[in-house]
Amino acid sequence: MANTKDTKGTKNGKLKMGLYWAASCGGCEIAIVELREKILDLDAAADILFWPCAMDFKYKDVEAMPDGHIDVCLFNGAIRSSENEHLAHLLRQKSKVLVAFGSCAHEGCIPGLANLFDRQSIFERVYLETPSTDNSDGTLPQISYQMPEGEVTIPKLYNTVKTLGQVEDVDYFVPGCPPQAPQIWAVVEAILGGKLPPKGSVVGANEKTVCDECKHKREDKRIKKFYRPHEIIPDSERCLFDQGIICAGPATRGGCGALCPTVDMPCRGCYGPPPNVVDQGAALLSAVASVVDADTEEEAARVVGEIVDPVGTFYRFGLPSSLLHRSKLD
Amino acid sequence: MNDTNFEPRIVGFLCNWCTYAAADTAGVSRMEQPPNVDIIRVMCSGRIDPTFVLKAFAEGADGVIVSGCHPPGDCHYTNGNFKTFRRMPLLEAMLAQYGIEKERFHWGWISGAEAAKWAQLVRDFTEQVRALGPLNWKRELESKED
Amino acid sequence: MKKISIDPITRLEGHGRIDIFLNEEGDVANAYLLIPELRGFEKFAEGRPVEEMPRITPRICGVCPEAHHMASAKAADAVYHVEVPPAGKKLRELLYSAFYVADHTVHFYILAAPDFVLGPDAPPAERNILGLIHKVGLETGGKVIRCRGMAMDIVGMLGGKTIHPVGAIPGGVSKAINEEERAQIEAWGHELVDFGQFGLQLFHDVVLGNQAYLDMILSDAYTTPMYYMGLVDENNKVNFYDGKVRVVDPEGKEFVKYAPEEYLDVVAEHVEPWTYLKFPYLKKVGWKGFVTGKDSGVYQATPLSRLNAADGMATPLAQKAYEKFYETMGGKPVHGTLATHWARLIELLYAAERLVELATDAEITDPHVRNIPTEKPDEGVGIVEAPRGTLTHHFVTDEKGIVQKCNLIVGTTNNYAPISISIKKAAQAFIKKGQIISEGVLNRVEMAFRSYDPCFGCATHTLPGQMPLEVRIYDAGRNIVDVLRQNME
Amino acid sequence: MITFTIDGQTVQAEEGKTVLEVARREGIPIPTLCYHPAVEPYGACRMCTVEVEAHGRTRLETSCTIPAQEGMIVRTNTPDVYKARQTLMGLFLSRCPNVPLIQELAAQYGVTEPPYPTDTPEEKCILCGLCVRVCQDVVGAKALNFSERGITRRVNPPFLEKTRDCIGCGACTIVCPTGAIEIVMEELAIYQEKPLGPTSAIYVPSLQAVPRVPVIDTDACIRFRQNDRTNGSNADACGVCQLMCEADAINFDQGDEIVELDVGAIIVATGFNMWDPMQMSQYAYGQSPNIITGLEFERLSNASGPTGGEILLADGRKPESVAIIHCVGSRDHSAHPYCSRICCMYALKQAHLVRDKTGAEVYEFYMDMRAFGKAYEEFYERIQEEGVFMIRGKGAKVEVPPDGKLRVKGENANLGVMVSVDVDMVVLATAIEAQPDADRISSLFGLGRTEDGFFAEAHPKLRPVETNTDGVFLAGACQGPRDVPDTVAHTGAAVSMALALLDKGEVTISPAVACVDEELCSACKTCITLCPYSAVSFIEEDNVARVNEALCKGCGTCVAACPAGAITGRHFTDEQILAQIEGLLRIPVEQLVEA
Repeated sequence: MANTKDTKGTKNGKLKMGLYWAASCGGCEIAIVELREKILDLDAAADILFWPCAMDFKYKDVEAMPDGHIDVCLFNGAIRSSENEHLAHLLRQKSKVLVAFGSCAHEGCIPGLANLFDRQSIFERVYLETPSTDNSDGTLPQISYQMPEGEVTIPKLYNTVKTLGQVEDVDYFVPGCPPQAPQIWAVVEAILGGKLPPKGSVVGANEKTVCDECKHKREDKRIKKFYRPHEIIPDSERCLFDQGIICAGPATRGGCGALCPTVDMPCRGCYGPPPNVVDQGAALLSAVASVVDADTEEEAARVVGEIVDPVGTFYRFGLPSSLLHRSKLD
Repeated sequence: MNDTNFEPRIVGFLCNWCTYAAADTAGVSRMEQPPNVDIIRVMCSGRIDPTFVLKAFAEGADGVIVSGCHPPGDCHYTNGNFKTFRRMPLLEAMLAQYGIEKERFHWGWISGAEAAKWAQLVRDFTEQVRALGPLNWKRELESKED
Repeated sequence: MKKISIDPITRLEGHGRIDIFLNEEGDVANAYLLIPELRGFEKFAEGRPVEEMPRITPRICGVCPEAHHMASAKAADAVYHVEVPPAGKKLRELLYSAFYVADHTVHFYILAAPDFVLGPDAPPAERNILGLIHKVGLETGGKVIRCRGMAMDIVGMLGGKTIHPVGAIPGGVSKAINEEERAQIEAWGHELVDFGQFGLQLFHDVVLGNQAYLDMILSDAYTTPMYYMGLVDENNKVNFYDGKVRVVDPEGKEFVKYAPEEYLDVVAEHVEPWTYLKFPYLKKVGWKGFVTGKDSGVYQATPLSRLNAADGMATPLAQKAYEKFYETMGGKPVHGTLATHWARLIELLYAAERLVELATDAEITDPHVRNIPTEKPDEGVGIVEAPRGTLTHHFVTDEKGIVQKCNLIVGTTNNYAPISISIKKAAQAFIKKGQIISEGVLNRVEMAFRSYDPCFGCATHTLPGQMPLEVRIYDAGRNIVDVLRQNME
Repeated sequence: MITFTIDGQTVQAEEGKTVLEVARREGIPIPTLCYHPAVEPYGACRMCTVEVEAHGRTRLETSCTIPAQEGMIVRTNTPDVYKARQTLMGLFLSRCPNVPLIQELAAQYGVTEPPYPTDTPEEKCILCGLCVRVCQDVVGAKALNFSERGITRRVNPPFLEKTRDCIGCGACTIVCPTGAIEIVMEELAIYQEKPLGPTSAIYVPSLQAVPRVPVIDTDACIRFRQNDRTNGSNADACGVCQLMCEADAINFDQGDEIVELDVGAIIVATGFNMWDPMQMSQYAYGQSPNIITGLEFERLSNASGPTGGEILLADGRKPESVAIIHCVGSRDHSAHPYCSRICCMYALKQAHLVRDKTGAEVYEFYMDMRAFGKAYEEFYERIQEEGVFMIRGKGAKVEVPPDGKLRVKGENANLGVMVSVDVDMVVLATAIEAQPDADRISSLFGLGRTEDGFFAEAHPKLRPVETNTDGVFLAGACQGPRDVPDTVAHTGAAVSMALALLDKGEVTISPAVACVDEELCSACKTCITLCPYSAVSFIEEDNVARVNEALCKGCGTCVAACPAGAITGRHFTDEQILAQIEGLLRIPVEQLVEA
């Protein structure tokens, strides 16, 4: 993106842009809608070649495009199935700049918690065990199934949720679940102005963490007891973490505007790790445990033992992009 | 899993002043110990970021040892080891969620004077991990991925 | 045998695909709507603290995260046996009403209205919100964008974030509002009520004023009588946040009315091997395959079904619109699926009126918005009415409140069977003796789909959104004989 | 200044000085009985009478009361003066014929026999009133006064009864010239208290004290006691020491003072603590006054101690047999596992002292004899030659039977038999241990501690006096048990290290320190409480944490804790350590095993 000419190669000089989503909740699409009036500005500045939510486009058209035809492709959603991965490869080929847009594509997001289980156990739960399911035959979805009328196929579900970056070469990452509108607009402006940073950068977010934007007043941390959010009505003025509520803010890139703490709820880390942090969950775990006010092994073990679900807490949004990616497969 | 040829890879993160000194002494004293533990020296066990332990497993370690100075008073930096005993139980609980057997992760204290204890730990832990078989996180993920 | 594959390719790979098989005579043998993904929330909820579920389940669907947020919060309340203080309950409903306004706005103006306003014959490239704005003018377009923004700002004010809000927590909501905020919400609320009336007026002028449209709505082809489900309050009026679920039979008589914790007595789900999505049906009637009517357990849960299942609307302007609706459509129940758009606009008005009611409630600024749970957690069910259907969350926890079992019956899922049936009907109507009338197939499928407003993000717990289609028609040798494409949205 | 003459010698005096004071200062003898410099002159005994010539007139005056005047001529030894004193001494001797001081003084004036008879020849009081004045004016207790008049005049407490006003300070006995007052203790005992306490209310803590200045024991001092007893209304009682001190060095108002100094180096020499043998009941410490610790023995045998250096039992007898038990609390896993290092040698010295001063039999119960220093082994041999019984084996138990002897039981490991010895005195060579507040000192200076609780040196061989905190050095037993020669050497080393540091004028610090990337620090304050050296602090005005590199020791705790990845541990960076992990695990396992 350093070369603006590359991104403005259309006949009318407008940027050729694509928006696409794989395994995601659609919140990233709504996040684009959250640009509100600015959508019209976007429309004026860029030719949106495809936008599944609002535009018509055709799979075959994309296949028919010359390589690198799309200037910028904003790709949201994780890689959950063979089909997701296939499309990731196709769009990489057709796009000059491939952007992992939103938490799913960036780091796997909440659906990435499925990496604590495998396909089989998920199938068993969903199709066999759930109390509303009536499935005495033990029917499970099949990738290929011979119906009386013919063969019906569906894509293969992966055991492991992957990030876009784990299956394809990604140029930029836009974090957030979902990315916040002002940040999206800032990225759009950077794209339009050809002012993107070096490849591989996280854009649409800050270098500092959520704490930098958080209005709650922080003091020295000495935690004697951890509270789950429903167990305490915190002081609205003071830092939630200081009050014993685990907050991912210190280990999370800022840029969202520290929105969750505005309603006295702790950050859960959707903007992903800060620039120098290798593993967000490990960084948060280390910080949380370090400030426990316990000077004996027994006391420390007792206090940290009150923390339920460490993986689900520290890797709420980033399990697939963590060092271990998932739990052990048997 | 019980491949008799299996040689576990173990990474030990040791503090400079106590356990590393003990390991050094154990070596100099020619105490018998298997060669399966690779040591990474840090100044204090308080420097051991849980990231390192996860990284070691992710890169293929079959077991990890974290060891520092005995609390409360042994720490060369007064109370760096306090942070270790605050972090490690939580890390331990998290590794269990990842499905990593607790026998693959040892954390504790060995003073500079306890060379024999270090050698014993290396012997015992190597056998303990050997009995579990390979963890081999990377290959595990790649081979079963679909 | 021929196989016709309809690939909805909005998302390129298609998050739903339709395979239509023809018999030797060239008639439709069967049609399958395939949902190609699953994310497994039911499984990975296990081990999570139940109070975090209101922050986890919204990722089932980013289009209606507020519905999942509320359903999980209500289920977690039930798990902890904690009573939400009145102000807490009202703030939740206030947020939820604002969300309804925003969501219905998106679906009517951005997805459905282009068809009506621009006309079904307009070029697909213009049949989108931008095209709509060009057509109706920046002022009206701006009004839509502004009013949706207002509603979203209320969600953000109460829930922290506009998408995936976080404010609901077992026992209530995390933060009270002050008078300044209340006054702002009230001011916006009045504007949204006007906006709701504007929508109905637009529908009246453009759709009802056009006999062709009206005939289409009332036509047999779009009429599929079945059971209708919807949440009602104690007066059997439509309610989105709280109450009991009422089901009426194809004749409009009450079939069952159940409290959330009784859902397993009423609803069951059927599994097919060729799709990742399950098919809910009424347990007492039973799964009879892809057929509708009184003897089939297939039901729908849509704005139309909610109106059919209720005795009226709880706010005055919406009640008037409700009465006019049934008067125009020839009495209850209405089976015409295309009438769902009208029903949606009535709901939008109701949501805006309810929003103002709540914003002017004396209790709404009460600082007591939360009770800290004290009871031992065990099991709970939470039901809200999501825009695309009744949403049920069911958690079983251990004594620490850690989820052990989770079951979810999600909005669009309810309508999976009706949609499938509509597709088959469409295929049968327009594919005869090997003659494929492409426009007809596409239009019928599109219309059927759009009225249900399917959101397969919800349905598969994977992916949301609306489904543009690509229809692939295969001959017996599985060679593509034709490809029909049309963007659904 | 006033100039006048005494006995023809020209002298100078400050205004207000009495003739007696000037004469005493000049070394001119004038006898006195009722004079005491701490008490206002009273002129009662009149022995200080001198001849004064002033303004052309000559007369006899009491020199203790007459102030020096310009040009006056004083003569202390004229015939008239002699005669006056002779008369006085005759009268005193008649009253108190058996008081040695009076007898001597009377003899100086030629009076050898009392001129007048007396019915009470045992009388010692000359009614000078010094005691009354001391008690009233100095001590402020007002427990003594005169009663009656004329020949029946006497000194006594009010109503001749025991009085609570008397605080037992003994000031009256000290000032009484004739020894007429005696303090009667209710119980007499030499060893009522352990012979370690100070012997007066103002004392030099030890002969080796540095600086060698006295301190006031405010619990014993009359002034402080009166102040406490009267709730402050008698705040200036006594003060004799102040009055007497020519250097004017005594200041009662001096309190504890916190002095803040900016220094370039600190030597920690906080010493050691004696392990309390009460913790091990088998030694019966506290059950008999004759079971004492080695340190108490030192006090007992000290020439400035309570017995003047005599080694006595509690009842004042000399011991006939003494047992010295080594390793009490040392080399013992139920107390301190380490060797206290100094005990063997002092125990041998104490054996020598006992043999030398009392001739008593000495039994040394020892586990190993650690005579490690220069000439120590020779000393050990000498003690053996002095006839000390050396029993190799730990003294296991001390019993206190009712007959007054103490019984020490133990094993003689050389002979392989159990032994039991009855002795008069048991000396316990108790362990020395780290000071009880060593943890506070350790966190104050950022010092590490070894397992034994003593402060850790930077390197056991190569940096024996340095610590992990630059500029802080260790001296003496705070680092570990050591005897005097070793302490002197260790301290010398610490001092020279400190001087070397100061002389250089700058410090070199390790580059392996933490540093904060202020572009990334987001002010979460996670790190602030973690640093044991307070090297990380929060800078409010810049809203970032910052590391003081001079204080940082590079442990990396804050680096591992920083959730923002904003702190780098130089030379042990995340990148370096992660690269090490990758590098290690890239080696195929086969190569590893081959190697």
